[in-house]
Amino acid sequence: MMRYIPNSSPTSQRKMLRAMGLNELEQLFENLPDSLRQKSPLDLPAPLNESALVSHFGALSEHNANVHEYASFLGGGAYYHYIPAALDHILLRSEFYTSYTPYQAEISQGTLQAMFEFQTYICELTGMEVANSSMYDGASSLAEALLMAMRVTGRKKVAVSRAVHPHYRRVIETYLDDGDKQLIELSFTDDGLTDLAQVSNHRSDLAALVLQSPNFFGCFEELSAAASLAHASGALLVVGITEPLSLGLAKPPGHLGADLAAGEGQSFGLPLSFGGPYLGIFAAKGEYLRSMPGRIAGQTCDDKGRTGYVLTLGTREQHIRREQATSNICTNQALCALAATTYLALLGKEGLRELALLNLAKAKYCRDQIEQAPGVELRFPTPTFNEFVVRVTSDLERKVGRLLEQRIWAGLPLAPFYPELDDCILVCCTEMISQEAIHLLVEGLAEK
Amino acid sequence: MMRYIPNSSPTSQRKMLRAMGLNELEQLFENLPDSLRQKSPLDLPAPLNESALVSHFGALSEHNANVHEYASFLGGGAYYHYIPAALDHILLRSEFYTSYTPYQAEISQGTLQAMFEFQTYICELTGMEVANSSMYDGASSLAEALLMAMRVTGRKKVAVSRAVHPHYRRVIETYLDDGDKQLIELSFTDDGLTDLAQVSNHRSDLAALVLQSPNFFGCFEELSAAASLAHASGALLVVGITEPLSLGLAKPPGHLGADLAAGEGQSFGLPLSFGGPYLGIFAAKGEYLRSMPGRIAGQTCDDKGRTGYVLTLGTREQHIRREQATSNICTNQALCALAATTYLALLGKEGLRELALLNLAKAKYCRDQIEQAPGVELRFPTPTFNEFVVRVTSDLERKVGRLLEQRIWAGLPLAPFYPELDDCILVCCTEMISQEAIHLLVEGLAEK
Amino acid sequence: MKVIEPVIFELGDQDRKGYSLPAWDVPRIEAEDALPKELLREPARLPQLSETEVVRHFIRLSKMNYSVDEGLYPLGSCTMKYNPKVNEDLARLPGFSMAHPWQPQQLSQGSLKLMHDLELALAEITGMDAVTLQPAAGAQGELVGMMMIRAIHRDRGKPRDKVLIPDTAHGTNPASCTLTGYQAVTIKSSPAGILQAETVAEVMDESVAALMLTNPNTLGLFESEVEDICRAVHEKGGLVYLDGANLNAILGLVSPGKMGVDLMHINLHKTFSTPHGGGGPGAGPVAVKAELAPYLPIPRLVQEDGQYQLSEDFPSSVGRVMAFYGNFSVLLKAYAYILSLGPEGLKTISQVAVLNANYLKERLRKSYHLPYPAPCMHEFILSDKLQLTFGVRTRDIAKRLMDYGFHPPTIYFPLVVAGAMMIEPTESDSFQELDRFAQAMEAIAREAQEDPDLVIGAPHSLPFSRLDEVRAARLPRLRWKPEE
Amino acid sequence: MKVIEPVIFELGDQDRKGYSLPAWDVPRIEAEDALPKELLREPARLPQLSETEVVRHFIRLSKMNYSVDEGLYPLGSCTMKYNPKVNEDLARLPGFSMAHPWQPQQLSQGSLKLMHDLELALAEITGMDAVTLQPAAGAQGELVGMMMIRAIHRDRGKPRDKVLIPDTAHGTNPASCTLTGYQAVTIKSSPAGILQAETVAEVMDESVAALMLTNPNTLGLFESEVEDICRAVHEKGGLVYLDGANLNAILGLVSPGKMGVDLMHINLHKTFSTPHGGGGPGAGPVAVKAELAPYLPIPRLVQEDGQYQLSEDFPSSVGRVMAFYGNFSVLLKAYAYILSLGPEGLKTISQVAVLNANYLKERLRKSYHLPYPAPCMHEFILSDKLQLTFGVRTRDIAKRLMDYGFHPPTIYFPLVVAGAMMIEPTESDSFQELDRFAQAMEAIAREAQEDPDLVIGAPHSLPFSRLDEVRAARLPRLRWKPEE
Ligand SMILES: Cc1ncc(COP(=O)(O)O)c(C=O)c1O
Ligand SMILES: Cc1ncc(COP(=O)(O)O)c(C=O)c1O
Repeated sequence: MMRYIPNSSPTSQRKMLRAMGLNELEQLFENLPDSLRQKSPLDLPAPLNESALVSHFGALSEHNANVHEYASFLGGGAYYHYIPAALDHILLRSEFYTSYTPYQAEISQGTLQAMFEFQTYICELTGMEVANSSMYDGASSLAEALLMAMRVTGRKKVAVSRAVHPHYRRVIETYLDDGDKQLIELSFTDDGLTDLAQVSNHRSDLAALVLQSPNFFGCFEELSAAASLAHASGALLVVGITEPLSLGLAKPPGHLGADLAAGEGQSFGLPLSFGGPYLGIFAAKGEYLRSMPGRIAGQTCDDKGRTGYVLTLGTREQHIRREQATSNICTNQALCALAATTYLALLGKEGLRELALLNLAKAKYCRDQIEQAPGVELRFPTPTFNEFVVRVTSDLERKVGRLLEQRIWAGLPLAPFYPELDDCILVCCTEMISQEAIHLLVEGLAEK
Repeated sequence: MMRYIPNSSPTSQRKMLRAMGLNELEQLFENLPDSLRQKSPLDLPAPLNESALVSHFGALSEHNANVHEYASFLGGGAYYHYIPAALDHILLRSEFYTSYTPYQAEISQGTLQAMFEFQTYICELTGMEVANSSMYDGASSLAEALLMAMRVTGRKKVAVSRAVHPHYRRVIETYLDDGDKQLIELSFTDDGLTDLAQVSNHRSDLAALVLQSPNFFGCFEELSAAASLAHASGALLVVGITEPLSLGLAKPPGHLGADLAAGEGQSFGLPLSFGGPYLGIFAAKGEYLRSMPGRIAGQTCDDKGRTGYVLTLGTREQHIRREQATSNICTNQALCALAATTYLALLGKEGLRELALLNLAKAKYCRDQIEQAPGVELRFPTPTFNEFVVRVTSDLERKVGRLLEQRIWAGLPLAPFYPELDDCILVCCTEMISQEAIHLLVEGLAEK
Repeated sequence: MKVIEPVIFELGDQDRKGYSLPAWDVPRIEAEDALPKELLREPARLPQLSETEVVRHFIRLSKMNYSVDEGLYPLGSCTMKYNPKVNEDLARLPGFSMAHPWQPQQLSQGSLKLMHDLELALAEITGMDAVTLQPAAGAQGELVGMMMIRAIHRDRGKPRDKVLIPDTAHGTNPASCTLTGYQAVTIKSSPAGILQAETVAEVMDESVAALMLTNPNTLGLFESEVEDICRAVHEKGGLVYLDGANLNAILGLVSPGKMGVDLMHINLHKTFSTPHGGGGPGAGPVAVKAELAPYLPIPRLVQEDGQYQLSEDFPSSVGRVMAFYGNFSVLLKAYAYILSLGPEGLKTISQVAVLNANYLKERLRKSYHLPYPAPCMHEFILSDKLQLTFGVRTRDIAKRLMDYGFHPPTIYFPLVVAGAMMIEPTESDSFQELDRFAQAMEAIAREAQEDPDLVIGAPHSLPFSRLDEVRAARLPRLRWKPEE
Repeated sequence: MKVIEPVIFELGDQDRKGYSLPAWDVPRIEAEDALPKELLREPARLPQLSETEVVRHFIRLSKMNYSVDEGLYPLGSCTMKYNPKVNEDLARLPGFSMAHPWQPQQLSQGSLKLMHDLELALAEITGMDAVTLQPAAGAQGELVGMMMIRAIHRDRGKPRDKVLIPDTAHGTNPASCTLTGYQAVTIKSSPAGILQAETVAEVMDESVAALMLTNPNTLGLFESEVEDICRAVHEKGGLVYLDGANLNAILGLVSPGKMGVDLMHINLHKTFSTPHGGGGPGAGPVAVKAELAPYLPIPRLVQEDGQYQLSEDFPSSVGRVMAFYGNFSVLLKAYAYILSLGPEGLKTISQVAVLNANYLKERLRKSYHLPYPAPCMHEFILSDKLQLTFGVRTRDIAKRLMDYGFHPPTIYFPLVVAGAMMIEPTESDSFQELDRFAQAMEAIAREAQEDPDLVIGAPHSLPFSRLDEVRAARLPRLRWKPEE
């Protein structure tokens, strides 16, 4: 008798078997080859009762530190923003979290309308014309954008900036590695920006030029210039995003010539949750609609003209087109998209701007402090949003270690990703960082 | 602009005032006498943003200890039982917690049917014929039961056992104190049971004999005998309950001659929550139905014979009968009753019995340990459920203090309530107490 | 075709299981090993369901309810406002929800400070001097208030036996009098819908212990003679009790303390946004002037050397009305609400509540009879006078509103208006939501004229048509029984 | 009369506010103070709503959805089982939900241990040797699997270009092949609905990199020739990928490891009860035999001196497919589920899932055509063959089920059955719920005969009749626009 399995009760099973003219459960499994049978019980821990389970997970969770306990200057693709309490109450509606992909539209209008709203939010924010209803995460979304650029252009080569998030680049590599596709890396200048000059070397056969803005160093890339370059070569400009909150202030990719925008939506109401589930965002110019991966909700009506929503353009997708689909994606991150929709609904136009401004102000304050302190400097002079690279002239590791003891995560050391920046850390200041923490950070990093 | 108040936005207000032909909000308040006006702003803390609010309450909550951090042998009317996780998910359904009393039946069937189910559970558990849908808490419910007994019998005197929860007795006193009603106390014997012999002194004019079972000392009272005595005097037997889980094993008041049963339902899925909200239970013999206080749901049907539920017998209640109502109760503890209904639904027949047995076993184990240890003893020899009184021959206070340092709440010292038991504590063992904690407790209380 | 959900007692099956209990770490026993046989029962006949079935049952039930989170819930006198979600989360912090009422007070300082600060805040908001948080609801607040009145008259050596109550008062007012042994004497309000000081003065004498006043009253009108009324009562040695159920109209605008009232209750589940929960739990703190403070229920919160404590050392106290300290987590939510809003926010609540009510009133008076056309406070009364011509009554209008996706207003109360519809939109509703409601009301007014049977037969779109309340009372079926 | 909820962009009003941001403790700036003008945008045109309106909007939307918590959700291949509530709570513990992916690994030992233990558990359940938890869903698991197959063939020095896929396979299988540059070659299953080893042997040659097999397959049948099939593939140097979407049928009963397959994915959002969330997030761990372990994605979990660590030091790895470590909180819920059930519980899941499916099948075959009458595993296929006589099609039956309060089954899949209805009840449904569903299906079968138009015109009881999918695709309106 298990509490999740009503018919695990012997009484119920007897009734059911009798109705089927059977005597015992085993009769249903007679066709399973004996050679494949699991003979001994699975070697797994004995079941925990609910109270013990809660204690066990409580204990595990306490073996983790968290951003409540530490002042965290960590960003790098995962941002600690305040999540309004109302949001989780929406996500905990059974109707949202225990339903499936809305294939049966009439009985799934809640999910469908929310998807339609999400797509609209993404279009408004990115300045693009169409958006899908989610991808797995920022990295895989960007990788799929490159595959799409190749489909659209019929070309096999993409140029990816080294200032794109290193993990995203690693994912792109993995997705592109079929022996046929070619990936070239564009280095960055001492301004922390992609060196676009290199693009001209690949004029004739580039499918896409790929920048991230703000890039991994927090710097805003020169997207307009990049767009001109890309388009002049017949390539698409693909813009990656890791911190979408920047779109509360910064001109969006769609207004700067981007053809595809793809990236991460975690900042919009998703908990850090040790890296996932997050939210892949995917948007494009309208002309590329039918090459897009992922599910899309569309408005339609019933025979009485009443507006409703359905999944549409399914001929792009695996369940209809199988090997000719634009992607293999099926289950995506729908509930995360709902979280983002709710988050954006709560913030609204002014809220989003104000929050972005607050992030900008905290980061500016921290930058200003850094600039004035001895032994630390801003590595790149370029404007940034809420993240930036700090060079620490000596003893970086020891200082970071000492800050850790003070319950401060000083930022992300860049050495593992950029050997040439081995004296640098990537520092992120969101609205959750206090002025006091900034002072402690700068003091801890500065020369004594 | 406040996030809970849509029309606090100036734009919205302008539109509305214009529609009413007004220019400013103040015009709506012209009839408020100037002399009553609040001239200066209220002297309250400036508003906290949501994140600061969460931090503030987090900090406050950490100035409290709790039963997760301490091994708690505290009972005495509030019991630490495990609450299945599913329960709170039900309570957080907007439809349940943000709706009002179901006066409009057709649009409130969820609440009404749950009330009907709750009443059935209470009848089944108490062995009584009718139950209402909740009272404020155990103490006030018991007090109302005495008022009802007086209405039913036309008598003004009640005999209340000193083995009834001391706070309940204090509440009864308060409710009865109109100069007209008389309260007499029955002492308890050295068995920890109410001395029923005294009842005979009040034969002719008793409205009710009031016992609690298990009583405050955890002892099962002799209800059958009490019923005979009460009935012989034309009085009602009113049985108070603080630990309803005992009904998972023990013969219920309704099977032992009780006329009214009233008490606390907190054990059924309500968090300790520093004492409230809890759940007043109220049940009676069928013949007294129309004298009962509180809301009652009843089954009925619509004009097509479809079964549905309504609030019924409203002619007992204040909103219909005003000064002739059986009580003044209006808002009660509906959501707590829903919690109890869900809890009992999850446990079911076997679960309730098994849980009661586990409590009994833990308490028995602890009793056995006490009996074998030097310098501690069971104060009363009578059978108990999950609570019992322990006498500590010396140094009670110091020992309790030392256990506190070991993160153990040793039980409730009885001195404040029973001077004659000033070397005693009331010890409660629920399913949440580990064997190890029992050992530590006994060790800490015993003579070294 | 929506399926009707069976009573839970008809669900499940033998030996199904919805629970998962903590493990036995002590020797397993049978009941007989610890208890004498004659104490033991046959197991109660409870149904046995899996967790899955239990969850589905209650989710299905929930879907048969309307709620504030869905839309306007215009129940007059009930203040069905939005219940902020963050407050639900705060109440669930283990430091609060897992705190035992008997645990050492020095280890409960967070809860005690919270209660202390809430008392201060409520005193400030009401302009009164001292507060008890113990009463579990407004009606219990009234009870405590009446007990205190009884106690002070006793102490003055002149017990009295009557309490004056205006004809617009809520039913709990007279019922609370009866509970405390007072005789409730109804007094008439004026044709304008308010109580006149004159009327009070006429009946006021030394047998009258108190007047219970609701301000704004249940017609949504401000009792503008309140000062004179209080004076008239006080002159004869009586006290004035304010039923604060309608406090949502005057937060930060009018100070009850200045009205002259001596004591009052506050419904935290109305004005301070704690959820109604389908009928509770609520909380009904009582605020009093200094003179009455000694009579407040015990335990009371005191502060000593920076430590908060609960003290019973108040010999004049009326005593205790709850086993512990009241509905603590409800108090907590109300306090969180006050801290979220701040002084300006509280004032805005009332301003907008009044704005919303007047906006709706001005629109609906075109379709319905408005017995009291004066500017209203947070609520107003319509009647079915116009619709009666077509045989359509208030109840019909109420039921028809359900078809339009709204909860009906409070109906047939207050008693002074025949066929009353008491409409309180609260500050939580946007003007769009008010417009949606007004459109529904207007459509029903048209239907009443053009197709009265449509309204009289409502509701039409729910799983039920009108449920038979008379039958329910005549043949009470108050619990499920096997094979009836 | 149920109101249609407007698009959120049509709600709210200028300067309304649904947020409450942390305070400014640094000097206030304007954007221009920190960023050059040409970088700045016009504010995005987002609607402005109060929290109240936002909550009501989404609550109203939620009410237009059907969900597992309401009842049977018999979507074949989707395993719509009950999602235990306790797991939702566990995922929200701050130690998990507030953990940053870049925080020091020595301060993340709880999460890492959990992932480690889950890997072990999944390896044991599947009978495989090593596991990656990184893929975000089944399809990404397939992708990773295909990448690993590509990598091992490369390392063997003989890249291949084809992958065999039975005609019953899910669409993600061929799509995953294309994504990895493989040509998908469809092979036919037998009239009995299973794949024959013979068929495989015939097409198998050295150009074939792998076979993708689903077992039990999407017809709900166990691929009883799986051992011979694997042998045939292996003989020619190919690998066998198992699509583990239907693992719910064989937990603790059959070991995929013994079948001979080389690698497989597991859909945690199916078999291991993590909520589907309206289409995700899920998780698609991949389990492999030892030979393939070096190719697993990085980072991989390693244990050193009792410390858990994420290591990238696996030179043969196919690389990374997610920015961090996969959908962590989904993993957490699956692990909690495994711990709650234990070895016996997992086995019971599959036993009861199969029992439930057969129970329903035996009953429904009396009213519907059952193309494969053999005992089924966790799901079975019906078709509309009998109803077609009356002009009633599978889609009509599906829509009519909504009127009976049920979600329809998966329809028109698998492709090998014309008018397929793919019914998977899962172990979460009681026999009463199965009976309710069967009654609805039987009633529809009767209606199809007696009143076909009723079925063809369904649904009738929802706020919409059938929504026009063709129109949606022809005139795509994929975002809200002002005054269109
Ligand atoms: C005017 C008035 N007074 C008193 C009460 C009683 O309050 P409670 O329901 O909290 O006991 C109510 C509640 O309905 C009311 O509206
Ligand atoms: C048989 C089968 N394979 C693969 C998948 C793809 O899994 P996912 O949706 O997790 O990507 C599904 C899911 O629908 C499926 O049913």
